[in-house]
Amino acid sequence: MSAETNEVSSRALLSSDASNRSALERSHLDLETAEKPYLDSNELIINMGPQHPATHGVLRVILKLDGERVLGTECVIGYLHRGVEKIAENRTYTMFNPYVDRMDYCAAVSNGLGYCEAVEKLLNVVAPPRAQYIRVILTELNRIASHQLWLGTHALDIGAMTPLFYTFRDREEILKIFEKYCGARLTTHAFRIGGCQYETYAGFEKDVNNFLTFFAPKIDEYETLLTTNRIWLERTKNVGVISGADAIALGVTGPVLRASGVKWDLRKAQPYAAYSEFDFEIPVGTNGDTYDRYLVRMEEMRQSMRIIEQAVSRIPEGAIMGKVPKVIKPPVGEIYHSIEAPKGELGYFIVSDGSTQPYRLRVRPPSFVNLQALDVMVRGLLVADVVAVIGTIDIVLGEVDR
Amino acid sequence: MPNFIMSYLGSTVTPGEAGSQFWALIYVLIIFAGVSVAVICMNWIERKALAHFQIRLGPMRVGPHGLLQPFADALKLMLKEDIIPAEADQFVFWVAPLIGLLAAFTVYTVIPFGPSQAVSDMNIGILFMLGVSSLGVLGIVVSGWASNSHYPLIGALRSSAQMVSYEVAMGLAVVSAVLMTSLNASGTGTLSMIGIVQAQQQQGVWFIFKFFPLGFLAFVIFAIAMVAETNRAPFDMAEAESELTAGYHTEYSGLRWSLFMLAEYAAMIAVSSIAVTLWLGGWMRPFPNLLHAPAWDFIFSLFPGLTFGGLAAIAMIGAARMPAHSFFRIQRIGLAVFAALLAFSALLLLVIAIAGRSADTSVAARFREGIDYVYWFVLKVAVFMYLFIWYRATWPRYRFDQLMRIGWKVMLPISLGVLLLTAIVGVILP
Amino acid sequence: MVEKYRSQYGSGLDPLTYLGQNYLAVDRSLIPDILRLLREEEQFDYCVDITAAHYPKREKQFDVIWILYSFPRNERVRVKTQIADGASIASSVSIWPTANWLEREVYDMFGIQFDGHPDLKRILLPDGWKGHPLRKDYGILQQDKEWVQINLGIESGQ
Amino acid sequence: MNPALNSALSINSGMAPVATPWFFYALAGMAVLSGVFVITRRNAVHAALALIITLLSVAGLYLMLYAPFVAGVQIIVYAGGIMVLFLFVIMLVNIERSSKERAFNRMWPVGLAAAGALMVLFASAIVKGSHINDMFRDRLMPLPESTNTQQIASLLYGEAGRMGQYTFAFEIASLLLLVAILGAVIMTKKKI
Repeated sequence: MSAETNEVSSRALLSSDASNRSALERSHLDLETAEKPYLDSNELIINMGPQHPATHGVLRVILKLDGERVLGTECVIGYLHRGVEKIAENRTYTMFNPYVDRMDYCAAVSNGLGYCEAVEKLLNVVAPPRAQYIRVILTELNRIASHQLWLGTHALDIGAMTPLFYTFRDREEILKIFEKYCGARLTTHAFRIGGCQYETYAGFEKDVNNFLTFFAPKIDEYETLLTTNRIWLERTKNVGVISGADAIALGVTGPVLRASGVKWDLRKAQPYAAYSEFDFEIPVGTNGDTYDRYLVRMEEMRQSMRIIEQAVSRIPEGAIMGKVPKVIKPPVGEIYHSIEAPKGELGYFIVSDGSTQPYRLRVRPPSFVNLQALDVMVRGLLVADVVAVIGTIDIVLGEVDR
Repeated sequence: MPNFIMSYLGSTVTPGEAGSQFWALIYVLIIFAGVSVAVICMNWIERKALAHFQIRLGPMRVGPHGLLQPFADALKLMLKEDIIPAEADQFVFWVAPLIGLLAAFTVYTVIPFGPSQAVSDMNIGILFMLGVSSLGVLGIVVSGWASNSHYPLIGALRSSAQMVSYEVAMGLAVVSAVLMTSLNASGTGTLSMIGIVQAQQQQGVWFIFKFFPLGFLAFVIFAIAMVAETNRAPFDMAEAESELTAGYHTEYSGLRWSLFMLAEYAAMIAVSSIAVTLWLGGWMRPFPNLLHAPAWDFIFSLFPGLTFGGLAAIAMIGAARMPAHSFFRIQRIGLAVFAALLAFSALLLLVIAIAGRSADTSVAARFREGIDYVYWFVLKVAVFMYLFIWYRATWPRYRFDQLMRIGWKVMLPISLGVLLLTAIVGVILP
Repeated sequence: MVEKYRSQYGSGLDPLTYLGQNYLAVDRSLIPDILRLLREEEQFDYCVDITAAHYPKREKQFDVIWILYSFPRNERVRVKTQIADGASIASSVSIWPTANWLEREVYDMFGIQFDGHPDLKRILLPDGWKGHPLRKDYGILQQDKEWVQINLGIESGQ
Repeated sequence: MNPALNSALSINSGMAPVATPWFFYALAGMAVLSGVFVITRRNAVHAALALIITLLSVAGLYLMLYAPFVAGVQIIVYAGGIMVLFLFVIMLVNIERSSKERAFNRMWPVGLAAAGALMVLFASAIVKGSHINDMFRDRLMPLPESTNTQQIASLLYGEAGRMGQYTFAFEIASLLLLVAILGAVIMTKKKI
């Protein structure tokens, strides 16, 4: 692992170029530079996946092992490749909207938000404030749901079975709200280009507020199970360390980047939707290890609750749909728009040729880019840590493979 | 014939010691059947308890509250296709589960359910137990190797290293308990399982409380080591399902796989029995010396019946609380019948307890005594089995190197220290 | 900033803005230098994405696009260049390690070669696959039938 | 020894062991047969398994000789501990290669001669037959099963107020083993 101890506070990192340069020097992260096995013993090549309980889908990791120590890894992905970007070129802007839900199916609302906002930007329309607020509420609920799913499966990977069921119990409440709002639980297709299709149902605010009061003690419940658990600490502290500079060089975003000490969140850095109107903090870790990533995500859930609370209390009246033509035909041009999805920066790069279909639509998936850091994070660790690190990166293979 | 039975019931030694082949065989069969039933019950209880830890219901479909689920599972496993991988070492693959099973069940020959309720009382009982239970790892190692696959191999390597390391700490903890047996009036220690319990009886204290906290420390070390020794969470490295898919038994299916499970649970019960025998007074009821009046004997002998009565009541309440829907009718009847069976057992036990309340040599008194011994022993073991489930529901899994570090750098020095201190205190104090 | 480089490199550099988003249209020969400059001098330390677009009717068929972000400046910029089919372009893995997989994906989807990439092979599609699906001449129902038949043992993957 | 146990033992002290010759021949046959397997099997794991069976049968023989402690130690140390480590090492070795190699090297005449000599020794002992007790008369010691462990202990550590016969040798041996362990650790460990 990287020897440089990483005490990057966000400011130090932002101002100094030296730390970044050091990341450059060790940037050849290929398998050729694998560590040498101990006592010249034989290397063991193991296929982890695509059918493996801990790879969260159909990820295949080829592990080069010395006994149990990882000398190098190579990810083989694409088992879930559906050609989403090709499909986009053959669908109209509206028709493509549900497809984005199928990428990160754990955070379908965020995907939809990013896509709708990107097209809106291309059309040069702005969703009305009420729609923006509804979007924020649902997106933040989805962030909590995504983090819950992450927490449950991550804990399960490390061997704690029980948190999985607790998180699923509480995630159910969020999914119920989604179901009541738009009829779907997982692939919601909640938003439309230009706003939202559905007005909130009667009692939406009450449901959301109920959820907030219900969920606040539940986070503490998760934390009592794990945060100070000795085994949990030993399994996560100093495991899968990645420095802030390395994380930036590898394009890692989201909680993984923040846990490495870089205080960067698109909701603050380049606010979209109505995020500039809310008061919330960005949790930042210091060590960039698995435990910090865990803490960051736990705190993010709390911050999401803060945002939801403010949004629900201040939700404005008004229209929910902006002025969008019946047939969406953006002018010729291209746009890149990105949002802070639960897993990191989710970007849409759309090239329009003036027709009803995108000429080229590129999705910048956070999981795909973050997964690239796996190799750096697990070198020299044990097999058990590989599982922990895959869990902590929080990948969704639907999004990695698209 | 009655005389023959009576001749045994009147005996104060184990059938093995008395040289009675017939009774020894009966005992072996009873224990084999009993352990198998215990494993089946454990299967159901584990699934139910784990489910309730995790806010689910667990098995609910097969029989009322899933009571018949273990039987359904067993049937399924027996009928399942038994796959031997083409590249596996056929013979070793075939023999590996048997090794584990054999080791797990052989241990029961010396477990004392009572002063005469054991197959045999070996002079080297505890040594025999440790030795034979350590053979169980051979089954795991060999199965991992024979599967000719990477994950089982890693699982086998992990478990062999783990078991060999924890055996050391475990052995030292056991030795410190054995040392305590020598603090009798006669000044001679014993390795016999029955002798160890009798030593606790004579000294009037369970060894867990002897030389507090030395006995307690040794017990804790043993309690941790025994979890590692049986490959249970949080030390279930050998079959860590999120890392090694299923560890050493990845390639096994059907009956062979169920033999591994049987061996694992049998081994769990066996090591729990060692802990109970060594530190928790074995078959003795609570406070046998403090509350030694015959009246107390009688009160404590009511416990088995009351326990079964309580279980019957729980089952009855469960039957009563079932939804009044025709769909549940047969389940309700089934549960009621089960409750009735439990209640009948309770009644039987109570009758025996009352009939045999006088401490004479009548058949009823003998029966009452035997039931008491077995009851208290099983109850103590059951507490450990529950702990196993509790651990599994609560804790994440340790990593392999951490496990080894704890074994060698924490447990071994502590158990050595406890052993030395026990020896010193044992010499100085009396 | 652009002016400075423009004087340095001449006409190969063209700053543009659309909907408030900046991008630089850069001549292919200048790409390695410009990217390095953006990284080293202008602190665009985070390579958000590398992608491409296919214009079959053009002479230089491909647009290759780098989307960059600067943490210190909180600013995005896109770098765009045109290359012909079959031509290759310098890899930026040595500038941003994250370019590794992104370039592999561009290669996988468009067949654009990156010189100096440590391990340029397909990433999402299987290794022996024929064709590059995001080219416009690759139909949406098209697939490598031969590969599917050999490797999956079925007639068609659809 | 507590009195309860003593009284218990007095009951069966007159009991003769059952079916002794049967058990003896079964165990001895098993030991010899699996011993042959140990040296003839090309597959190292099979050989190791056969060796385990040999060790266990020998442990059974010890039990029949009223030496339960030795039997227990045999199981716990050899069958349980050493053989697990054997298997551990074998699993790390390239089995394919070793199974193709010749199982016997050119030392086999020497081995045969040694085995023959041992056999002659045993045969002579058997030929003496009923006089076998005369051979080691001065060493013959009644070792009832119940106090076997205790007697070993008093030989090794001595009884109250008296040093054991072999205390010194025993301690030296354990010290030697400790040195060996440390040496092994230092030789393999890069840094401690």
